[in-house]
Amino acid sequence: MAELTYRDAVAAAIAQEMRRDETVVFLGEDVAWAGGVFKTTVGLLDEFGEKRVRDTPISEQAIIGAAMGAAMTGLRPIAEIMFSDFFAVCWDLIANQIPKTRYMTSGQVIMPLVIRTANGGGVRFGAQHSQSIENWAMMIPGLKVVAPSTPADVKGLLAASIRDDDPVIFFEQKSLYADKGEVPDGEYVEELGKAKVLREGTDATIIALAAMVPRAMKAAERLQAEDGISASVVDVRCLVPLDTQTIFAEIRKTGRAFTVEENPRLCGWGAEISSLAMEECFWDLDLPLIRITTPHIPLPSADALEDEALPSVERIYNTVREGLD
Amino acid sequence: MAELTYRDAVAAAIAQEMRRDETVVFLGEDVAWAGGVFKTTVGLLDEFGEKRVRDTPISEQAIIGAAMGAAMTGLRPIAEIMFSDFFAVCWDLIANQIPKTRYMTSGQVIMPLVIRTANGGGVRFGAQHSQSIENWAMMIPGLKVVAPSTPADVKGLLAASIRDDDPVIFFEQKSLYADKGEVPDGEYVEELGKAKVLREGTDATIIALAAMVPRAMKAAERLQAEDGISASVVDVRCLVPLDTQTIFAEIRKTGRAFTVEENPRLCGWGAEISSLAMEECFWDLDLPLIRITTPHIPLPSADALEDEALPSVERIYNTVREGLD
Amino acid sequence: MARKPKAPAKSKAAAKAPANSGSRLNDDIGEDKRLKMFQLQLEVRHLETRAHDLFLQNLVKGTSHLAVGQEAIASGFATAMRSDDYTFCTYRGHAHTMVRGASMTAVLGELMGRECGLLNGKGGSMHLTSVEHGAMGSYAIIGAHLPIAAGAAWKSQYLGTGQVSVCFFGDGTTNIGAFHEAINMAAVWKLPVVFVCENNLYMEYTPIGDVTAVEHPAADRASAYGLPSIIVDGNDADAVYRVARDAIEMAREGGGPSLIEAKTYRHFGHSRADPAKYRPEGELEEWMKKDPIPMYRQRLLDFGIGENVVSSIEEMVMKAVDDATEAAKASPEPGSEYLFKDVWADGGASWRN
Amino acid sequence: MARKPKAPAKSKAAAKAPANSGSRLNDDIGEDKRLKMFQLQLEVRHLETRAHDLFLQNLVKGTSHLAVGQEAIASGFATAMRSDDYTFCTYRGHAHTMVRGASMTAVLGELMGRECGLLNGKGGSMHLTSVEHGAMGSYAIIGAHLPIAAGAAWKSQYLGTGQVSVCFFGDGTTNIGAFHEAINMAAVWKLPVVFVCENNLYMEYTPIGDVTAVEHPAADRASAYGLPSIIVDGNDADAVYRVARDAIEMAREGGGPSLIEAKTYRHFGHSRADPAKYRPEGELEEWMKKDPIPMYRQRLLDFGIGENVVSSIEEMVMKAVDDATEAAKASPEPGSEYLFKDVWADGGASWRN
Ligand SMILES: Cc1ncc(C[n+]2csc(CCOP(=O)(O)OP(=O)(O)O)c2C)c(N)n1
Ligand SMILES: Cc1ncc(C[n+]2csc(CCOP(=O)(O)OP(=O)(O)O)c2C)c(N)n1
Ligand SMILES: [Mg+2]
Ligand SMILES: [Mg+2]
Repeated sequence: MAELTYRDAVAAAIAQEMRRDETVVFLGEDVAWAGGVFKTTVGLLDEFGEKRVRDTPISEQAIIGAAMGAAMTGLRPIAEIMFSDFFAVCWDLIANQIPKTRYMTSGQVIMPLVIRTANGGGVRFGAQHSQSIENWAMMIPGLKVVAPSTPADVKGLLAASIRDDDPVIFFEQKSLYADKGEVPDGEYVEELGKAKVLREGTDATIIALAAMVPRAMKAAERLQAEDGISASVVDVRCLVPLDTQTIFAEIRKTGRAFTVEENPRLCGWGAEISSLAMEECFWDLDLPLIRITTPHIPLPSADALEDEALPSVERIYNTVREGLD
Repeated sequence: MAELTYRDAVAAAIAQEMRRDETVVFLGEDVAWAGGVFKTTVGLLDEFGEKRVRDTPISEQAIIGAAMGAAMTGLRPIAEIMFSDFFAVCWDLIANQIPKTRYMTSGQVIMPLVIRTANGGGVRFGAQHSQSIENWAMMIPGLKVVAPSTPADVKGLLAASIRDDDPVIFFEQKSLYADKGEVPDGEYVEELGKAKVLREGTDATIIALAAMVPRAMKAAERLQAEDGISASVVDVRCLVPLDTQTIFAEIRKTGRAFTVEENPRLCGWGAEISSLAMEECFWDLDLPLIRITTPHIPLPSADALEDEALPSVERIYNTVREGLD
Repeated sequence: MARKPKAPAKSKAAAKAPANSGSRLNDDIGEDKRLKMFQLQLEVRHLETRAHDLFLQNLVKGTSHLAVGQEAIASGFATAMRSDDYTFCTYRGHAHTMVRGASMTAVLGELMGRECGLLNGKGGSMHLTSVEHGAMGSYAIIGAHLPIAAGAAWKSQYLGTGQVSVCFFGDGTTNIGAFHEAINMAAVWKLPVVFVCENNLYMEYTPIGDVTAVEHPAADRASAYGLPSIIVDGNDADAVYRVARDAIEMAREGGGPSLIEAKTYRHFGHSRADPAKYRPEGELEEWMKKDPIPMYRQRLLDFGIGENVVSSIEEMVMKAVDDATEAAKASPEPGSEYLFKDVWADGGASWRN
Repeated sequence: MARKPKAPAKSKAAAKAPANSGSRLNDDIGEDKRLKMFQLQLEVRHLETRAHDLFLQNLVKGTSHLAVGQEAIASGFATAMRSDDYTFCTYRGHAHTMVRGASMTAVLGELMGRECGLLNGKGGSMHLTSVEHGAMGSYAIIGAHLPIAAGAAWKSQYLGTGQVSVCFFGDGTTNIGAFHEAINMAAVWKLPVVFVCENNLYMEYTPIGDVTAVEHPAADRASAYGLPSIIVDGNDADAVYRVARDAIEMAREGGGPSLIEAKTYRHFGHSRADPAKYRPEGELEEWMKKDPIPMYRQRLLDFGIGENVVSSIEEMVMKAVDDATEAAKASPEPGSEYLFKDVWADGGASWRN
């Protein structure tokens, strides 16, 4: 085990997969010579050369189109979209072309590609560089959606995403880039579609994703310490495929569930989990499932305002405590 | 009252508003000389001239950008995006620019514009011309979202959308274009943000939108006729602002609720309503709210397959009947 | 209207034609390729016309976009392509898919939503694809396939397979952003891709000149990507073939992309719903005089090919279209088992466990 | 480095200069405008440098993109614009917002996330906007504001207000789709909009030449929209002013859009996080010799303006920046009441009843 940052785990996973499979290629803006604007891909150009690690123009449609065309014809491209907000400038490729082509052609092609992107807020970048858009991807049939919360998961799930024969949207939460954690040495690959129970509890179940996971953990510790409330915490990790088994099992154990979403409220992934829990766990629920989300507003940039908008440890703690009252 | 098609009600509303307000202008592909590919805007060029009714290149970003720039500086543009699927090629303007600019500038601008589009399936156009994407718009803070089910609502709600000082995404369900209905003569304006109870019932509440509304009505009639089940039907009409008061009141009356969505399941508007009902009507629910949706797949084009994918009268009828068992 | 082949202007390969060819047929194109191009053009013409008839009989559902009048482009390019080259085209793609080798039955079956369809009825008229023939898809949202074609070319470049991607699109498509992004990146990366604008004068119902800042929507933009301006008579299969051959050869040899504008005209409206009333009087008639098929037929005769050879091809094609029609009509609708198939690579559609 | 004003090549307005001007200051630009441009350039330089210092003190949060080195462009254009003309710019927009009249306190306050900020801290460094001064916004996603600027120009054209939109963007932006769509439509509609590419040689950290198929990313594309190719020395405020004046005048008179490429260089890295190590050795030094501000200062002296006039402007600007810094520091953080304000035109944020 080595300690790596969330940021460094990205390059580690890509390097691991590029070493074992020559068809893995990587493209994006400022990813090669500069090592990425978040320094997530430092060293890849040196190791794999300009043929496999390519800088592109500011042409997101060309980037994603290139990834799609290459994937359909035999490569396994990884494309970086610098900020997830920029999915909006290549959304046709992501939402209309990549996920539908296999189905529309009755299975004539596979589409093994990964789109990596820096997602989420908390770094004072304002409303157009801070969105948490996992739900944009989740709502599109044909996309797999991954959002890790730890360096180990970055490595294991990114490797799994690269090996997957379907298109995977891989959200790196930018507020986590500096986080450190133990990452298994050597070849390390996790499985897509498995949630993880990070903390077992008996009174409440907190379901979180990405940057909301460490916050949920802190809130759970505080609930235990200050109120004797025992909360389990589930890290969803993959929105598609969704591990409803693990999530439902944890909901059923406590009968009191909370989701913590960084996205603005309407049609967030928590809504989907809530509606699924409604349909399939209704009789096991002692209380309604409560959603904790960023309010349905664009994200402001000033520290004070941004901190107030995003779900905080404090807000999670208070909501669970009051919810159980 | 005159009988108009859903299609003709579009031009009627635009003409009504262009007559009373010179700042209303209209642009899109093939909308002027050709009267729109769905013939929704026939006659507008003749009445209002080329200065106000403008054909554009196939440049959706330029179309929506033009609407935004004009709206910020004093006009009230209506832009047509031919098929809602094409929102994906101008999604940055729709999701990142138009809805956030007022908030980001702390209220320095208003953004009075309408984006009209033909939405939904049922006409064998395949996966890239048939999507129901109301949830794409609903999930973006700062957009109002309207989706009428009748010719009268098309006229009244489109007029209201044009008069509204906020950006409104106006979904015309293309499978309804040929539908006829009574439309009030003379100036007619409805209010945004009001759901409509189309049918009062005591046993179940069916909540539907756009093309799913007539199907829900037929299913309700069949439930009454064949099973003596009395179902109320709520036409949501506006997703933002959402008339939770009316919706919740109807849910509470029966304690058994069903949503009918044309969109693929994950993160559809029904999920949001389900999660809201969970949080706010939990103790009034006798049964879990059940969602009826298109399965989470791209839409196939062959008649037989498309019909099977979209929620049908049959499926709504069966789901409600079995749900109440 | 040119009845005789023009001198192959600026065509490298022209120099390769036998120095003292006895017959004009022994030029840089030759008899076999000419007969092939004639047959392909006829196949497209009759298949498209049949699709139109079937629509009138309500057997073709949804929409469909016919390439009648534009046959020379698909046929000229297909004849110049290597069998493992890639075609990317638009909703107006029946022609481009079939000329690469997809069966007529599968094409008509798809338009009719039958199980025998190329896509088992799941894609429809606008998405014809036949990967086994290198027809990598018909794309229905304007512009998307230009960067995708560049991506396939990137694959070929990376693996050194020598395959070339050929990407067809309309005049209206030159005004969308993806056009600009794809061609710039293809030029910078020197990708083996040939971009072909089929300029049929109209976007949907709007004349291209009304919405475009330059006269030649593709050719006048080539210099923005450091590429030469190339215009070809899109109704002359020989001319198309020569331009195609040269561009493909250059791409295959590492010379990078080309942008070609082929001038043509569609005889029908934009799609099945369109009676094309917006066309100025006489325009269609003028273009009917330049109909690629009678022109090419006459050229074959002028070159000394027997009327019997020509008409036997015509009969064969008609019969093939008739047979395909019957076969497609006989095919059942796809069963529900297709509905939840092939969202994912594992063959299924499940988004949860 | 030009120490003296070049002859205003191809400048219509040059002809309007008094025939026998005693002093060179009485040319088509004149003393007042030159002093204004000098002052504006200084204001930008010192405000940006201050922003950099405040970032080092951790008082500026998030990101920020400085225009140090590029001051002549913002200043030359602002001086040529009418007060009701519109500016649209990018995240690198402090300069463009301030030269239109926004207060330094409001700019610095916004960077520091204070209530006194132009946007009350809600937008941040990348979104400076001052509608009352015609600064219609800084846009942070590449390309978006080109069509938006065209839209504002459409408004001016429709209502006949004579207002012109000026839209600034970088070299890297010329490769994104929105660039292509906006300029084509503006040209077809003959909109009163001036598109200005500030070519500072780099997109973010990648040299523009590595990712662009032509040498001059904007100028070499002008012909794709039927527009003339215009290149100007972006470090010479006088040259910029002249080109700006002519393009704006033409737009105002109904002559349609222009596309101008201004060659320049940014002295700092792309954004606060960037030490700009990717620049070849000596490149910065070469460009420092062409620093627009010392060059312009010398020109004023050469033209006979007194050293005392020049240095009093310098002192005034420094004091203004110091005062603004203090005022911004003294401003509180925005209170929670701002959080749920102004999503909608009614002032609120409610999405339900
Ligand atoms: C992004 C997008 N906008 C609009 C359309 C609707 N549309 C379909 S075909 C077409 C015209 C295309 O014209 P052109 O590129 O000249 O091709 P042609 O149909 O003439 O072959 C339009 C506007 C679309 N499919 N995608
Ligand atoms: C669509 C999009 N892609 C990428 C980015 C990230 N990005 C911000 S600035 C920039 C470079 C822009 O270069 P240029 O247009 O030359 O402007 P400059 O920063 O040099 O002024 C990039 C790639 C973005 N903001 N938007
Ligand atoms: Mg065309
Ligand atoms: Mg630059």
